[in-house]
Amino acid sequence: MSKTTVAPTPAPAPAPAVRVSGLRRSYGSTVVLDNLDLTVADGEFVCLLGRSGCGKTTLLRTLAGLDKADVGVVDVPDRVAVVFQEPRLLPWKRVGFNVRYGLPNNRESAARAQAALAEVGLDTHADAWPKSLSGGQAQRVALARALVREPQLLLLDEPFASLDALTRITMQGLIRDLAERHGAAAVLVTHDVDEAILLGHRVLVMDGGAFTYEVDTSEAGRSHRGSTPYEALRRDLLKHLGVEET
Amino acid sequence: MSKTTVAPTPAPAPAPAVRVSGLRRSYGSTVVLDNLDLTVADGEFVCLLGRSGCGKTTLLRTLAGLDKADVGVVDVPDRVAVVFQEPRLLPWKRVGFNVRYGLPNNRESAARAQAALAEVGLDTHADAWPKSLSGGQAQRVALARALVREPQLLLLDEPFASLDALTRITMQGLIRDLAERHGAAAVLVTHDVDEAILLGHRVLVMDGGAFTYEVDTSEAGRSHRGSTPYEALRRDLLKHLGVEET
Amino acid sequence: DASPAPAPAAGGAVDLSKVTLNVIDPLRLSEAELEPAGVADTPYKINYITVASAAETSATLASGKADLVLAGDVGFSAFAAADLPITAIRAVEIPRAWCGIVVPKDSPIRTVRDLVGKKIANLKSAGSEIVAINAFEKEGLNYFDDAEVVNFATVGDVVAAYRSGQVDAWAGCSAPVYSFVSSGAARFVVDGSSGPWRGNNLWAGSTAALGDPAREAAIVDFLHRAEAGYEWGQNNVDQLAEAQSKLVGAPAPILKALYAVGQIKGVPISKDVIDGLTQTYDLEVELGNIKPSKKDFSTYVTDRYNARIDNG
Amino acid sequence: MSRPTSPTGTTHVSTTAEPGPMRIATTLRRACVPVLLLVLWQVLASTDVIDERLYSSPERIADTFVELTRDGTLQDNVGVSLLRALAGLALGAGLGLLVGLAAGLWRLAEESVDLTIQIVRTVPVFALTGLFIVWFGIGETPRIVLIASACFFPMYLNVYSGVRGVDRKLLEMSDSMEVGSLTAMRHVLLPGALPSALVGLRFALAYSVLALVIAETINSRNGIGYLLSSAQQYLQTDIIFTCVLLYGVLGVVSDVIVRVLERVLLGWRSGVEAR
Amino acid sequence: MSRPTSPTGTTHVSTTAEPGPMRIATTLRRACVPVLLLVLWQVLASTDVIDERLYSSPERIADTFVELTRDGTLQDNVGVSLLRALAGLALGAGLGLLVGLAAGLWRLAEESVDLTIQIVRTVPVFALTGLFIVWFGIGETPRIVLIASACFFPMYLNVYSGVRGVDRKLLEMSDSMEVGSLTAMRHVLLPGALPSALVGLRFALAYSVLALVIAETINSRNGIGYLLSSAQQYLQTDIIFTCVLLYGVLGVVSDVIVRVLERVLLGWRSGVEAR
Ligand SMILES: Nc1ncnc2c1ncn2[C@@H]1O[C@H](COP(=O)(O)OP(=O)(O)OP(=O)(O)O)[C@@H](O)[C@H]1O
Ligand SMILES: Nc1ncnc2c1ncn2[C@@H]1O[C@H](COP(=O)(O)OP(=O)(O)OP(=O)(O)O)[C@@H](O)[C@H]1O
Ligand SMILES: [Mg+2]
Ligand SMILES: [Mg+2]
Repeated sequence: MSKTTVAPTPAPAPAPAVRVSGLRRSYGSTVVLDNLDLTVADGEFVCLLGRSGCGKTTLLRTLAGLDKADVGVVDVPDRVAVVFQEPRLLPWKRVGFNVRYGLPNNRESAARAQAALAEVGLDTHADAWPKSLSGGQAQRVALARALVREPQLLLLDEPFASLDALTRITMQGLIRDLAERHGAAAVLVTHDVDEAILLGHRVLVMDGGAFTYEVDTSEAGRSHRGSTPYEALRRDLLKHLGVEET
Repeated sequence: MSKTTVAPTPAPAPAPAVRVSGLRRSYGSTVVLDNLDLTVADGEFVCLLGRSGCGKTTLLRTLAGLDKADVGVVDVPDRVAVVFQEPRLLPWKRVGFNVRYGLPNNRESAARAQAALAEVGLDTHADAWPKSLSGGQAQRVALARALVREPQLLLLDEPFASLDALTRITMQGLIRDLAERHGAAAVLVTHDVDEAILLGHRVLVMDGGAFTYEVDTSEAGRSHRGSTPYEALRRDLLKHLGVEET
Repeated sequence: DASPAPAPAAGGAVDLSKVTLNVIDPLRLSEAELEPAGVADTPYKINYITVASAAETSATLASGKADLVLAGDVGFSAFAAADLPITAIRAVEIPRAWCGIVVPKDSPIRTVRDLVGKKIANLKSAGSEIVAINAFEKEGLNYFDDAEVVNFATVGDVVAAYRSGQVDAWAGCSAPVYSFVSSGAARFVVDGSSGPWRGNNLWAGSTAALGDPAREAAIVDFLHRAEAGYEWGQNNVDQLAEAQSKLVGAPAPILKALYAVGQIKGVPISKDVIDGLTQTYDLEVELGNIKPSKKDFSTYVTDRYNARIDNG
Repeated sequence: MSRPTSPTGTTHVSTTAEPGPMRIATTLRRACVPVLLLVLWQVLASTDVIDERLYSSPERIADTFVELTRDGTLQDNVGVSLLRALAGLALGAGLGLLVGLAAGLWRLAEESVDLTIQIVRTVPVFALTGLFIVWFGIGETPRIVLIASACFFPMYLNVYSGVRGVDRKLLEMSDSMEVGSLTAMRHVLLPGALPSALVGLRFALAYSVLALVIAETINSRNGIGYLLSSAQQYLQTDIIFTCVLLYGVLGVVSDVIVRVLERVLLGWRSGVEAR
Repeated sequence: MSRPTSPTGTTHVSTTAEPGPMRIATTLRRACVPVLLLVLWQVLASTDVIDERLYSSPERIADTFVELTRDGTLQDNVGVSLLRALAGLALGAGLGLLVGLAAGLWRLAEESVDLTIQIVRTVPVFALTGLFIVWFGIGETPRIVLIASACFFPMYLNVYSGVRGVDRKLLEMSDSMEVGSLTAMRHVLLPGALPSALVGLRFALAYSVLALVIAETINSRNGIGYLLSSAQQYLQTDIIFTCVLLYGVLGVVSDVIVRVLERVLLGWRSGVEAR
């Protein structure tokens, strides 16, 4: 947790938002992250794909400063917004408060929270208890909570997993807008290859605690489903995830 | 909750596994399920699609006997297995115990639990605490807990939401096998149209507390992705979910 | 006041071997004395019961778990007022100088008049309270109005208040007071020897026990022995102090100082005894501590055992 | 625990919306046992099965109650006692809440105070009134401190355990937002520890009145505790039982207070209802 | 609560794996305050700042302790007291656990017993030893019943509240499996209520020894409570404080017992550690 001025780097003009080097994390004898390096540029949107249990959440938690690395240097901006794999709403606070939690307690925050709720389609639920929300609604509230912040880094752990197709598209748009509006870097974990291609400037595949494949998707994201380059990229990624389509 | 011998039905040869009629459920003034009818035949696999918050989970809970209908008749078999939208593992019991929870406490149960864990790829985690599992791993344990039972009705609420592509394919296979092996009826809630087509004999789209669209997919499931009938069906369903692909 | 009830058959006619006499003796003097006095070879068993408060004593009596109890005059008044099924059959005289008001050695307070407006630590319903009331009255004063009486429920609290200088004086009795007086840390302003208070303790038998010839005989026999014990104690103060000290936990030197002041001895129920007792009873009623029983107080005392106890 | 089953399956039929919780019926059912016990007591006393001198009886208690109320004894004593109890409660439970929160939150705080508290907790302070007198004199202070000391421990222990039991995931969420520790305390830890704190409050409420019996032996001339202990000294059974019944009433009142607090503060936790 | 930050962002550098929890250092830190208090006490007494007759001193207590141990007084009294406490604890806490579970589980049970318990809970039983004598005689029974009655309430209340706080989602899961109510009780409710039950146990442990002070006034000639109350009657300050210290030791012992139980039974809840 100590702060250091790491040995002078041959600094590239825009300092990267995230710089991880030699990161190692193990639980007992199980090594989850093994000498992992990652650099995310300012404004870059990185998507992480990987098998269940391969360490994606662990990496995100380390970036968020919630888990300590065993070995390694982790360098992140100050203002980070996290969307966890579960909604993590305060059950004793109403939805509206959950969204503006942590913001200064004033009119503006309340208005922003209300606006964010409207964006995720839950403006009528501001006064509901979290317990009364459906799974997808709770996830959207967690998204709204990230939206009202102005993070330099967005960490998203499967934020759209329990959303239907239409809502998912809307939410994806909101997140992409948020990242672009603030020039924030983003790391998104997903199991949906299409989503990764659509949102990410870069897609990384994790396996065995390290990145095994990396692909630039800033072009492909703009081509549409069914087009040949898109489908090739998709197949390629799926292959690296162990799925061969017939 | 009272048991009744409902007015003599003009009984069709195989009694349906699930018969819901005139089901109505509201929270306060919000009507979630509105005069809903549903019949699921023995051995039939029904998939539910629908917008976030449209009442899918509420319907499943009612089928499971966990929620009471305001009005209506709900008729289900005795042995029901539920996979909830969250894993719902007992945090104070190890993974192995969680899987065999509720089974008679003997060697055979333990062996079956271990086998089910192996099927979901977690045989090495039998002695782990639920807290130490990743999101997807916990979900797989919940699946294993359903697998060791011999239900007449399987209720699955987005059971594959946080699984990667490969694991998801394996799990889908396991569930389909389970349903077929016991001739169990199944109701599966999902947001993945492909999954619905693949697994379901029939796909229902819910909206505004009622079914708005119903399609037989027993044929389409066997055709493969990219084929014209498959893509047509897919587009059709997506359209009913509000998504028009360009 | 002699009760006309016919005395039941006395002496050898009853079988005492099956009797267990349940005795509440707070000072545990009999326990300490019977053995060394050589009168412990009772033909019946004795079961000494120790209880902490008046409420516990009364519960034990009322539920028939005790046959004989030694109580102070104030305590007995309360028992009578509560109409417990008991009768006092013998008195025990204790040195009246045991109770009084003490002040620190170097205190300017010399007389009762000096106590006016002063804080006096008071243990409720102890003999010392009566001594204090009487002493003030003698001076034409009222204890509760003219002094600032500070009430406590336990001796420990009284001593804490006294020692830490929260009060100017202390109205108390027996060992606690004498531990200060004999060490020179306190002196008496007034003690009970000057007042009308008699300060007798009373042996009271339960109606049930007195109605049962065997237990009645045992009670009579026990009291006779107890008085032999007192007599032995008068002549063997050092030995008594050691033995009692072991039983009740009070330091032996203090007990010796106590017995140096005067002696404990049994006395038959007499008009004097009854008058003294009635005085205390009336005072407690007047103070509002007890509500008088519907029955005449004298019915709770009888002198019909005087001779039998004297003769053993 | 299990749904009704039949060989042919389970059928749930619902025809009308369930009526709202029948508060009055519930209250009646709750009051059933205490009322029955009172009746039984009276019957046993009236038929001389139990000795009224030892056990009093509801009738005699009622008489005493009326009598003591008519001459103002009861009102005076209960009033002054309640003020004392309240002062001690505020002091003790407030401190217990703060220290419990601190110990639950910061390892350093826990390590410095917890063991000391665990030690002091087992010491029979109620038997050490002398020390209170020495330290705090013979005025109102020792009484209130004694009551406070009785209220402190249940609050501390329950709050501490409540804080430790707060879902760590929520704390992480809060941490990741870089909110100050005060905010986290107010919105995450305090509400999370609230169910436990309310249990602590239940105890503290009871102890604040129970401690009166001890506290009001110190230079006291009034109060329900004083009334009880002097009634005991003079074996006034009816007054003793009147005090006991009064304590029972205070028990009901404190139960109602906590229930209302629960309904207001734990509204979000509607899952707590029994089946 | 917040991570170190800098204008240029946050850097976490880790070079070696964190060493395991340093148990010994922690224990030392914990013992710090009590030991310091003891030292302070001794210093104040030695320098005559406080009056040894009122406050005793660690040295005098140690002397008394050695003396009482040498003549066997202490061993005898503590031994018999612990047996009594244990018997009362088993009875009271066991019953509290069962009734608390029942009330938490079944609405009917709750409705029939809860109010009565809330009423009785506020009644100062410790001041009603007379009743115990009337009901249970003057043997060992009233003492043990009195101790049990002190242990019952904290256990009941905490278990009841613990059961109510068990995650309803887990109960639903259990229900959906049609397991029997015994199974659900054993594997869902009991473990879920365990953190609360352990708080209840903490109280019950303390009360079982505290109640000795009262219980051992009933026709008792031995036990630590008897020792304390008779020392009080005759103002033997050193013995009083020796008893107090003994109670402190019992406090430490019961703390250790519950901590060990927590480590064993709540191993799954590693999230409870303070930061
Ligand atoms: N507290 C813990 N103790 C022990 N092992 C743990 C702990 N937390 C995580 N693990 C293990 O670390 C591995 C990585 O977990 P992680 O949550 O990072 O996976 P993930 O990639 O996010 O998986 P998923 O897609 O299923 O969410 C898993 O095998 C998991 O069992
Ligand atoms: N306890 C409750 N109190 C009030 N409203 C509730 C409660 N539970 C659910 N609802 C409401 O009922 C509606 C349906 O909820 P349900 O959980 O069935 O949705 P769902 O179709 O499963 O959605 P999702 O796909 O997001 O899980 C939602 O609008 C939700 O807000
Ligand atoms: Mg994960
Ligand atoms: Mg749902």
